[in-house]
Amino acid sequence: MKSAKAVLVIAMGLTFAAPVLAAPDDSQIERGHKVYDKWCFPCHGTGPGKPGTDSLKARGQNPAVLEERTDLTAPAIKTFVRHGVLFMPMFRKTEVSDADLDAIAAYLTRNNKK
Amino acid sequence: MRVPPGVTPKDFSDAIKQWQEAIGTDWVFTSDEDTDLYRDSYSPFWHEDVEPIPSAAVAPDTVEQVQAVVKIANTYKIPLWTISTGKNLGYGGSAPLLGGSVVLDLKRMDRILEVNEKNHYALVEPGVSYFDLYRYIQEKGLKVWIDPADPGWGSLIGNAVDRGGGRTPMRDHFDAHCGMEVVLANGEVMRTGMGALPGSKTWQQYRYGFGPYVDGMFSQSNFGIITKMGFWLYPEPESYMTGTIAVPKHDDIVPLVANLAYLMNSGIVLGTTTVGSPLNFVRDPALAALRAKPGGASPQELEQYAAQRNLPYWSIELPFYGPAKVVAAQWQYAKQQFSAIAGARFQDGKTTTFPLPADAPTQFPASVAIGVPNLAVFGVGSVRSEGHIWFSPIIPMTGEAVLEARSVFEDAYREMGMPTGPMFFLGPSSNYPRCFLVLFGFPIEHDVEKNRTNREHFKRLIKIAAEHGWGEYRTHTAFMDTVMDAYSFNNHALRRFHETIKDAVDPDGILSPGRCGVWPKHLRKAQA
Amino acid sequence: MRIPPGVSAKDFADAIKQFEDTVGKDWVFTSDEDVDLYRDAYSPFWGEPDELVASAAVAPDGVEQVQKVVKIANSYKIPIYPVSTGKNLGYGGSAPVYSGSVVLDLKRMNRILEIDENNAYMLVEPGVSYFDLYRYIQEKGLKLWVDVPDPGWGSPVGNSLDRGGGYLMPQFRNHFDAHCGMEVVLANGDIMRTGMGAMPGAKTWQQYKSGFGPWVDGIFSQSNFGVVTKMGFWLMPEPDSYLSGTVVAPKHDDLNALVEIMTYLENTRATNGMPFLGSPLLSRGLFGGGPPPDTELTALLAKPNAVSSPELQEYAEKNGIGYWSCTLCFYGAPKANAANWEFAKEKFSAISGAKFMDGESYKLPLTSQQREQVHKPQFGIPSLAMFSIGARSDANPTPTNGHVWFSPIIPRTGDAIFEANRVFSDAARELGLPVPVFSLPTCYWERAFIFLYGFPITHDPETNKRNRASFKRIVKIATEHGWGEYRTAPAYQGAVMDTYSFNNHALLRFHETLKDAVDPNGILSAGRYGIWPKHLREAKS
Amino acid sequence: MKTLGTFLAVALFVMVAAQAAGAQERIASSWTTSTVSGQGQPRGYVEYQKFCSACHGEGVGRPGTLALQAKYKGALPALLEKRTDLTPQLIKMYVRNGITVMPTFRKTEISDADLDAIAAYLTRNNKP
Repeated sequence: MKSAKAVLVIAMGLTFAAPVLAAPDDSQIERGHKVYDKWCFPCHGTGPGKPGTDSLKARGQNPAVLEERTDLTAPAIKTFVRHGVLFMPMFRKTEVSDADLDAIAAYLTRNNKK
Repeated sequence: MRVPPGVTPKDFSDAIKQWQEAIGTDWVFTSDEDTDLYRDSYSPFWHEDVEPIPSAAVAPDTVEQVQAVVKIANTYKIPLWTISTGKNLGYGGSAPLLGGSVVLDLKRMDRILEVNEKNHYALVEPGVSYFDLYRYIQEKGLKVWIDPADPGWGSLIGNAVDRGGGRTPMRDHFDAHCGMEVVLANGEVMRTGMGALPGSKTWQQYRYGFGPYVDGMFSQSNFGIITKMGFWLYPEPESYMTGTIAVPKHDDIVPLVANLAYLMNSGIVLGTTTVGSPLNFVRDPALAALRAKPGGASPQELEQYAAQRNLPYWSIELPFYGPAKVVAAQWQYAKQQFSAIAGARFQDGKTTTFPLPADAPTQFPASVAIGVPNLAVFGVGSVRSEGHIWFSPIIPMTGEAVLEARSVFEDAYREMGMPTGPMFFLGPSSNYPRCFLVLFGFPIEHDVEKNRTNREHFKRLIKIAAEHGWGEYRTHTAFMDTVMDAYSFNNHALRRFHETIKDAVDPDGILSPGRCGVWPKHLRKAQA
Repeated sequence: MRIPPGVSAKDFADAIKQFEDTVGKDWVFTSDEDVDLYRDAYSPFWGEPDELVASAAVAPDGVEQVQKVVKIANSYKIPIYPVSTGKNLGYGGSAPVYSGSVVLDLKRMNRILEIDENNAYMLVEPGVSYFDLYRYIQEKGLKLWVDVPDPGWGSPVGNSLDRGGGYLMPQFRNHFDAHCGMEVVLANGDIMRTGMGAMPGAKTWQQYKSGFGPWVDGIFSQSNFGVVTKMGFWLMPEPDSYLSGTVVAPKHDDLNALVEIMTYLENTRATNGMPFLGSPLLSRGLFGGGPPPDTELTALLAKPNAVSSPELQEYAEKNGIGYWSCTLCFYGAPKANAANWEFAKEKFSAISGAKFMDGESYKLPLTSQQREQVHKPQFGIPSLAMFSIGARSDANPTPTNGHVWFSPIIPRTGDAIFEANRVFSDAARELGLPVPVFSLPTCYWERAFIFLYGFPITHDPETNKRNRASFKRIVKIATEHGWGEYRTAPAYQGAVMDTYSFNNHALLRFHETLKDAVDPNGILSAGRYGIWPKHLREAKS
Repeated sequence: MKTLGTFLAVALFVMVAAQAAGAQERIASSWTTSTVSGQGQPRGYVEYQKFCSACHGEGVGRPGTLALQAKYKGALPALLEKRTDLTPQLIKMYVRNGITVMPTFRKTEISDADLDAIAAYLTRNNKP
């Protein structure tokens, strides 16, 4: 049984062991932004009625909006998207393809310190 | 005594005997004199051998009796043709489609089981007519409206199951139903929607229940016998008013209909309205002459004629239902919308407030628009013809479609040597919320040759309409096969699906064979 | 690789091969990693052996591909389970009812085939989501609204086939009602069009629903008789303005009159938006507004059957807090909206002591700023705000892993509301569930009420097990009072269909007759809404 | 196609009536209320109101009255209730066989007993 906790722990582990990534090119970041707006923003965006953002805020996550984070890693992002966590469901490849997911990761990690 | 096709006289008389035991001798009709009463008074086959005439009629009074009758028919494989009030004249009346069928006459089941004034619904049996329910509501002084079909003696159930339409906000009669009780071909009784839940409290308040929604299958079909049906009623509104819009130019019909569609789709106009041309009501030799010349009058000429006499080219009368201040505001808004059409003129109709005083008149030609049943529609042809049948295609709710349909059918009429004239059809009318219904009346004669020609013309019109993507919403039993044939997408996939269902739910094919083009297996080959 | 029940490994491998030839290797998913993406994220069986899971998934991109896939499945008798967007979380998501089925994922079929602005209709494929539509309509600047359910990532086709609902005018709120015309792939791979669509070149497929002859559309909703590949819908023209107003009734016993008048207003269309019932007294500090309950009120509410106690009535009067409220919404011309609200006030004035509050008033379209303030679905704007339910928030530090809905239909009367509250509170006590002070139903369906209770989903099998038992028990209790579910999660579809048992389950037996006729091999969505194909019915009994 | 011509003319007439006449005229132009109060009335009268008056009653939109007006041109009353020359046999013949657009009526609609009562009512004023 894959419990959400297990998923979280894995995710954290990965977060700390963030590998250095080659700088993604702008076109991929741009694509990532589009896909993010379509698939992630409705829950993780700014403004009222965004359960993802609210949930992270309530957990004391700061910033709570994913786009403002600089500590996310591609593997962590992919883990959450493909496994879900709490009330966040996993997403199928007919919804977010692997390529789209790479782009999202590129977008969300664009400001990470090198 | 007539005998149903494929049934031995011995079996038939046994069945008759069992029916008599089940429902009483008085209610099993076998003499020619009695069964002739079930002939279609408006049959396009008068005096022809092919006229489908029933072999007998049985009239049960309860669901249990219906079940018994059906079980007996099943044992002897006797075709039953079910009717409610049998008064859908022009679409088949009380006569079967397959000659020799036994008519299952449900007129005696005329109980009004419930009328709920607070949640605005009724539960009735098939024999209940619009007149019956209207009277009941009047006598009880309930503040709810029914939505009558044009013929007030029709049955709520029969008309809804034929998918007939009316004029008030509840005018799509099948759409307004909520919950059914059905006797199946094996004699079992089934309830749909929330009624499938024993002791349900919402049979007439939520139509879908749980799982597949099967009600639609029992409309325009022969999959079961409906013995109870619920209907949503319109609560008596505070008032009703009409407003007329008239526009000067031929091409104005396009924005005219576009605005009408907007108002209907927005729920601002909730009733039936008809696009008419006041020019068609003018009896003036000059206009007649203009029309008589070869090729008829051109739109420009008619526009000129109209302009000179300050007549509009097109007009529609909008009905509004609700609080007096609201209908006034809605009409004012409508006027704003239509003012975009240059030269548009408006005429305020009278506001009628409800309840009407007890001694007030409740019978006038448009009374169905305020929920009062009548028979005015039979004024059609009542002076001379022997009845009528309706050719009734559905066309898009656009001005372009109205003009196209008009010219297509005008050409067809000429080609077939039928008189057209300015008003050779009724409508287009919005009896259904998103489209137009056009009605072409065909007279019934007691002249075999004329009827034969008319039948050919009728079938030709069905084909011509189909070539333009227009289908009939309903038709007389004589043309059901032809119309269903026109719904032929992917090699008649839909009809083949109906046949699959028919064979599954009525393996012996005893229920209304041929209704709406659906035949049981053993008769299908005969048809093909 | 997982294998569907009753299928040999060899046959399955062959079928997979043919699926791949049909839709391309990329779109046939067989690895555990990929297939796990089809698990029901809100499964009440999460992680248990009984969890309903897929053996594989196939994602065609066109009707022809769907036909081929279905034919292949039919020839190998492989159970398949179509999903549109598979996002009806709380009602099953993308997991099959019959564990081991191959999910037929239609998400890639996301074409908006037609939107007609003048006649206000559209024709779409199953993969089109409410977000997709909203974006498309905004980009094109069309003056049309789509009636959206709470989860904006759902699909019009999927949601209407599940008979979901939204928030606009009654004629659009019931999503199955608002559909017009279908294209269906049958179990034999044959393709069929319903309504006017059965006529080649039909001009009114999306303008007249029932065509000619038996109207079959309904049997493809909440069922497993075919795969719907296209569906038409009637849309709401963007109104000129929006107005809302609230009436507050002072007394406990006013609820009946409040509901009766509200119902009259809606059934005459004097109000054409979705009405909302509330209670300033019982939800003080929350939706009810005002400060949080003081100690006296808290104490009063803690008592059993507090809501109907004279003490509470006294408290309400003493503090001038209304017992019940009803908020009406109006779409249309400003003057008509105002006149309707005036008329509503007149009618509600029959309740002595009724107070009125004018609500939001917007000229439409909304400004981008207004768009963020409003309850989006009431303006045809898709959102995911509803998923805050059970989510971690300042109010709820212990988030769930999702929810399933218990959603009974009850009569539209005040008495029914009181009775349902008594019955469900007693049930909650009996089952050791949290007992709500009072619940008010919603008005999705124009002539009835519906209660919505979210059962939390955890990742603890013991808790889920208890919740499952409670759920089934409460379904039975509802049935004993004549209240039925309008929809339910796959885990409970059999149990709910069992309650629709008039005349020894005549309706279910009728469904089974249809099922055996139109899908003799029983390959389509076996078990969906309690309908099993012959061979599995026999296996079960 | 002479009949069709006439038929169309009539259809046209109905349209004129329905379209041209305003709601006001419509209301003014008739009086009958279609609810039946049976109290104290002979059975034949009640059955007549129930089955016949919608077509053969007074007021506009009564096809039967309209047709008889056109047929007799005033030589005989267009209203059946004003006739004194009808015989039970004749009445029964029309009810069971119909005439032009008037359909036949089945015994599940009008029983033989009801028909006798209607005949008695319509012949009440006949000279002996």
